[in-house]
Amino acid sequence: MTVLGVLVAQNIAFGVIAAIMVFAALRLVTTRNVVHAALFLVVVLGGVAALFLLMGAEFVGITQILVYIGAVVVLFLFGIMLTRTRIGNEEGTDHPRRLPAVLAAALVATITIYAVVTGFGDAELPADTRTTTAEVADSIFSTYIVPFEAVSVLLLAALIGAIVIARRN
Amino acid sequence: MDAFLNGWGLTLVTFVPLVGAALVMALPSGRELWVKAAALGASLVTALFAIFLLARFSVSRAGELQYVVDRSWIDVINSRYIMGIDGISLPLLLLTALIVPLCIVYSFGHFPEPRNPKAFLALLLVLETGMIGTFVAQDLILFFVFFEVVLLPMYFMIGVWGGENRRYAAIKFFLYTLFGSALMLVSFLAMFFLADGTLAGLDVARTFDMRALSGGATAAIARTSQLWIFAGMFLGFGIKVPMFPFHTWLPDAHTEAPTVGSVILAAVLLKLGTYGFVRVAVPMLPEAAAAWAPVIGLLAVIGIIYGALGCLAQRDMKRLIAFSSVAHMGFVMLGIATLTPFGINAAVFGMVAHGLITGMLFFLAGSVKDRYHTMEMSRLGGLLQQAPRMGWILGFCVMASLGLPGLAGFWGEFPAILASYNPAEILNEAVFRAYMVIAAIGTVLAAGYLLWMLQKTAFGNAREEFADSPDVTDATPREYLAWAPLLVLIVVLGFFPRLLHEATDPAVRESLQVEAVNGSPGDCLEVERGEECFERLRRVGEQAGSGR
Amino acid sequence: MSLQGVGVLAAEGAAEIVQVGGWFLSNAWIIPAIPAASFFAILFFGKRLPRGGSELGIIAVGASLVLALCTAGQWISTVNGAHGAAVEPVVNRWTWWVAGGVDFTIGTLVDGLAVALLFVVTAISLLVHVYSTDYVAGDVRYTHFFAFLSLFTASMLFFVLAENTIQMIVGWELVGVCSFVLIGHWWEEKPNSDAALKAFLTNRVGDIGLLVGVSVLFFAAGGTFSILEINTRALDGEIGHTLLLISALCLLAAVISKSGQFFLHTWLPDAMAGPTPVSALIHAATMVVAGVYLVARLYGVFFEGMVIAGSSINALALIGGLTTLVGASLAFVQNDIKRVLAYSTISQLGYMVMALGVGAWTAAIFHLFTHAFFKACLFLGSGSVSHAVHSFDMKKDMGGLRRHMPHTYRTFLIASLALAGLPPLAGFWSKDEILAGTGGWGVFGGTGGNGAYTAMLVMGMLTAALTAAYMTRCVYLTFFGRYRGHGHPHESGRRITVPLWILAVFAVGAGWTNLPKGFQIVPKSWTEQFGHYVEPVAAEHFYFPVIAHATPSWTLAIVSILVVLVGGGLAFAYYALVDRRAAAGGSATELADGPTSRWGAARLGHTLLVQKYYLDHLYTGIVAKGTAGPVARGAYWFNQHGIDEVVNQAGRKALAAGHVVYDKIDQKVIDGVVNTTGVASHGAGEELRRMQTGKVQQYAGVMFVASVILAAALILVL
Amino acid sequence: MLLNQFLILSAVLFAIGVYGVLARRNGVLVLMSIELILNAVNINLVAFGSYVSSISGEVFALFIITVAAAEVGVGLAILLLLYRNRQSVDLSEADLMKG
Repeated sequence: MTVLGVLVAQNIAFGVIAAIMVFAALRLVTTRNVVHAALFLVVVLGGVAALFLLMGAEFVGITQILVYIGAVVVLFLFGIMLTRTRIGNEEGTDHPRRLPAVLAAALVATITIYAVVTGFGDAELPADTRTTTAEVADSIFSTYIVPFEAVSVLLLAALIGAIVIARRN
Repeated sequence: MDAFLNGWGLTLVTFVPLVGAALVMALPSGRELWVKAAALGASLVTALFAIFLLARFSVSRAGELQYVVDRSWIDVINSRYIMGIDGISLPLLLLTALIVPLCIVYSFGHFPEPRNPKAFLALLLVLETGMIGTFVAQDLILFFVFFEVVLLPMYFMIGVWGGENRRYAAIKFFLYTLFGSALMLVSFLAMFFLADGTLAGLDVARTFDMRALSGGATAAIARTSQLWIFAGMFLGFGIKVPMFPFHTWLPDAHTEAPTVGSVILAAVLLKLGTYGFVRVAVPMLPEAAAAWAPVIGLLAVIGIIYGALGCLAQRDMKRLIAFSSVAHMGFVMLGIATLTPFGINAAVFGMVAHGLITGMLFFLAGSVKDRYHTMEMSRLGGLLQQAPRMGWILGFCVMASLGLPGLAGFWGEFPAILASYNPAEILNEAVFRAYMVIAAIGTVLAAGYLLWMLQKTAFGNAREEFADSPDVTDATPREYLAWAPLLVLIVVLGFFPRLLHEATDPAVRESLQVEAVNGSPGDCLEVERGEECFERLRRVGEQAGSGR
Repeated sequence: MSLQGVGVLAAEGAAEIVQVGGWFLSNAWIIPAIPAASFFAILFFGKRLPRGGSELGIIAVGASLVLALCTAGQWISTVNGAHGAAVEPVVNRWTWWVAGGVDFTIGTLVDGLAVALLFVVTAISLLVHVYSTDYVAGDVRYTHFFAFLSLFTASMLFFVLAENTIQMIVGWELVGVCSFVLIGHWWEEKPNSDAALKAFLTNRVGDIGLLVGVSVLFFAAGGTFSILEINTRALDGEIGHTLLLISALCLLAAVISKSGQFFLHTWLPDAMAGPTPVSALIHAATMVVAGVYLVARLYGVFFEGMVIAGSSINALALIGGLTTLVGASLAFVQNDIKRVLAYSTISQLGYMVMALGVGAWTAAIFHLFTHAFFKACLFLGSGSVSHAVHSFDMKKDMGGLRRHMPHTYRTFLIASLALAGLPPLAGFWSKDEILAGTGGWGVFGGTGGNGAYTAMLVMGMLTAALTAAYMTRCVYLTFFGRYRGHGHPHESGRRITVPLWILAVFAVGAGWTNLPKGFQIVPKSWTEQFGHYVEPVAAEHFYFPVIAHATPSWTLAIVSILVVLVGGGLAFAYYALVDRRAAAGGSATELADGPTSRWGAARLGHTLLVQKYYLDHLYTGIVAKGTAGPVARGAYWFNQHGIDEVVNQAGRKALAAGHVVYDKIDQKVIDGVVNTTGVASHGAGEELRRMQTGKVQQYAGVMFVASVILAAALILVL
Repeated sequence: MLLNQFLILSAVLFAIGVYGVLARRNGVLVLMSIELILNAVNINLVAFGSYVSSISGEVFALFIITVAAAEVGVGLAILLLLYRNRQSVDLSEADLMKG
């Protein structure tokens, strides 16, 4: 395939992924079934992972799948079950008045899109954006070593915190 | 001495109160006397420094900044620790340094519930630092910081020591002014990014230096952007002033605030807004100021009439005085809106006069409340009979407030009216003449509500319910001590307005006529078709910029 | 204050204009300074003095009178020395303050007009001071009363000597505030403080005109407040006619309110609530003549602005003419003796304004001069009467007092006749000069005048008849018939009667200072002395216009005397009839079958008069109550429910938003400052806790929106 | 590929997430919406990182994934506690902080 061909393929792939993601995201925030929502979340997160791969960020994409789909969504499902939310359609998942929320979201979208469009016009991504895991590792363990340690501590704290909070008495 | 003052004077006068506040808090709360002495001492030391500054202030050079300190501060954003005072700042600095000790003296006997003098006095001193800092700062970020520092102590003062509805009033005050300052900060940032400091002789393009920004650096900003930036500042300062229709926080805040809080609010805090106009908005963006001036003038005269009508509808004495501030600040804003040196001089005078007179009226209202435990005018009456000296002082202040010639109020009011007959050339004369007539009508209404208040509270026989009340006494020595300087100043400034004008006049002219690399934008105000003049300056500025 | 310059006015026609100096003329500032000083002295030390401060006031005003006399003498000798040439007024000027390129000066301006007023004010004030020592003796606020009498006098003198329009404003307002204090002297009673408020507020309404007019004149005259320069430029045609007309009309509004001219005169009768000596001072010398003086001072502006020369009607003359009639007609239905006099003052002030309006400047000032004495005499006389009968009601509590109070009666009668305008008393000469000055008297022969103001002549004549009639009624009800009050009235003491007699002497003789030119009975050098010294001689580039002088006519004089006699006679005949009926047991004050009871039209007219043309209803009921009531309440309602509701609605959402802010600041501040302030922080925390609405998502929503708006602002501006 | 297509997609997802946060009453669903927002930000970071050819964008995305995991953990723990105490995860009922 020519370079052009690659680009076309990438663009088509992006279009498909984006469409699926937006659809899933919309269903995610509108469905009345909590478990469905979790599954739509899986779709969106998967889409994001796909986008990462598309942008050449392999390691991040893989991590995304492992952590999110593998851990976070499972956590959500546990949460749904533990809180014994009814599985299936139910009332009361949404506020009765949603217009302010729509307006707020529309406002956010308008401003950000406006800013992005005026700010970056038709800037192209470089043709080859692939990065290797090794580069990521280098960066994390040299430049970003301190934030990395901090995040580790944060995770530990969150772990303990979650246990302390959720523990009976 | 001079070298010391030049290097340290302004820093000391700004931060001595803060040190005092720390000291007050460090003292054990059981020792109330120590606490009071420390607070009074700190404010007196501040006043002493202010007096030194006054004594060594060169009136003949009042147009320039004096005692300038310029140190690096936040290098990342080119914000520097710059302080300095000129003829506009000096009177306001002195006013602040005077009012705070008086407030402390006054509050000695009148700590409102829940007392706690330690916290109260500490807050008062923090407040003083904020106010003085605002008047001496010459860097926008520094200015903004001090401007905001003022909010908090005031918020707590209203929220903790206030009246029944204090919660609502405090939060309204806080949110309203914070909202304004947010927009103001955006404006400051916009100026930082858009102005070109090299036009004003700086090494760097992006700057918060107020001297540079009012000295031509803003000529690089396109007209539309200027208008937006001014609009942001207009909201920020206009809310603080407060201008109609952003005034609704004021009556609530005043009504609920403790006496001392009201006094400071009226005497100094409102001036932060008008000072902002005089110091920041107008000199930095004369072009936008000219475009906005008719709107400012309109809101000012609406405020004059509207505030007066609001007063007439009040039943609460303190709320009436609060509303009268809206009307009086309308005169100040009208003076500023004319964009002439004469009008702005009138405005500065009006600021000081209003500070003295309305501050005094709030003191009196507080003392009346201490005695009668109510502010309902229908229940008051006969003050002249029960406390004749206080009654006379009230009458005197009413007369001063309604603009009696020979007292300070008149010289803020009439010159503003006079100035609006002949605004800067760039402005529409007919519009401002209409404003003049409306403002003149406002003086009648002012006389109406003030005298009505006087009649309700001071005249007539003492009410039965208070006739034998042991609380109702004439003014106490402590009250005299707190009031006398204000009363004397009201008279002195009424007779010798030049005391103030000698300092302010050169400074006001200077602020409008700064010579920049590309000519003086202030001159364009006095040109019939000023927009073209500004445009020409901008082109010159661009050339100067590109030639670099 | 630095001395800037002395007596400088560019005099192009220097050949004709004589410049003068003289210690008293150039140091005239001392005259108001003395009573001003005495005000402070009395206020602070008065109570400790044996006579409660009154002696200080009398000494101060007496000293001012002496100085005023010396000034007058020096002025007279100067004018004599000028041999008919124009005399430059003596101007002393200091820079008061400077701002934005505008110089505010302060100084004195002494010319014939100022000198005349100085004398009137100090003389009347001195007599009133002396009189008051008896009249308000024992009053709770005796000292304050004298302090403010001093200030009142000082303010008026300051106003009279004003060199520029700013000073005039200052003096004008100070006079107003003194009248407020003095009218409301007995503020325990609500009506008194109401009257004081009304006086002050009505004056404030006119002050709009003054402030605007002065501003317009300042810029129209090229940036000067100087009275002389404004006048000179107005007369030299350097100021456009429209601007002059606008400023003249604005100033006229001020005159209307201050001098109690028609449609804003209603405060004046109410001002009778003040102590009688104050009324005398207000009506004769200080307050109300300020308006007339303003017109006379800025006559160049009015003369050109109103086109006085050569027309037959203008706003000034019309307002004055209407006022004479309105005042005189209302004086008829008053039962309160002071109110009769108050309306008579309104009517007489109307004469003065009308005279100024028709160009009879000297006649106006002359009438001001004579009127001051006989009106002061009348007021003080009425005070003496009320002192004796403890009331002001002529119908209920007076009558037949001529036997009990011979001195009061005689002086009152003399002053009444002077007011009515019978020769050879003072009022006759001045009134006649005004009537002649209208120039609308072709039928009576004679020449001169500035225009053909026939309507003004008719109004003046009518008023002359009415004046004679109501004063007859007043004198009759007070001093004739039988006594209707309680107790045994007796003559007042010397401190009251001596001033009365002095004033009565002036009421007789003041008119002789300006006998008309054609009056051949006396030597020619005796005629028009007042005008000679007071009226400036016109010159090129001068501050005073060239005005035409009417030559007096015998016919006119005789007709006016006849009119007065008819008016007075009719009233006298009516009361003679009443007297006869009263002897037969009828009412002693009115006819049972008088015209009002017989003719509906007359009754209607009577009601109209009793209701004061309903003007008070209009002002108090509709304008004042309307502003203070519905309009103010409406505005306030709008404030609370319009603007504030928007704020509150925004606030309710924003309260939540504020939370995000609060939580941050709160955390920092509580940790940093307030935690350590013990109770304070506890209280604050208590407050803050209650501010939480608890709806997390609301906070979030507002936070999103707020941050987006901030972002938008940054994006759009940058 | 245009930089903008990623940025706009991210903006849309962000806005949808905002809607979810504001409109949902069920705590679990709100948490999911927050995840949506965080992922939108991640897209942004990686896209910008590619654009300027810097590795930092990816590193930041990794950090955010980590923090998000922690957040979900703690968030769900709080919801569990809430449920245990009130038998409901309806956020509109959880207004104990109301003054």
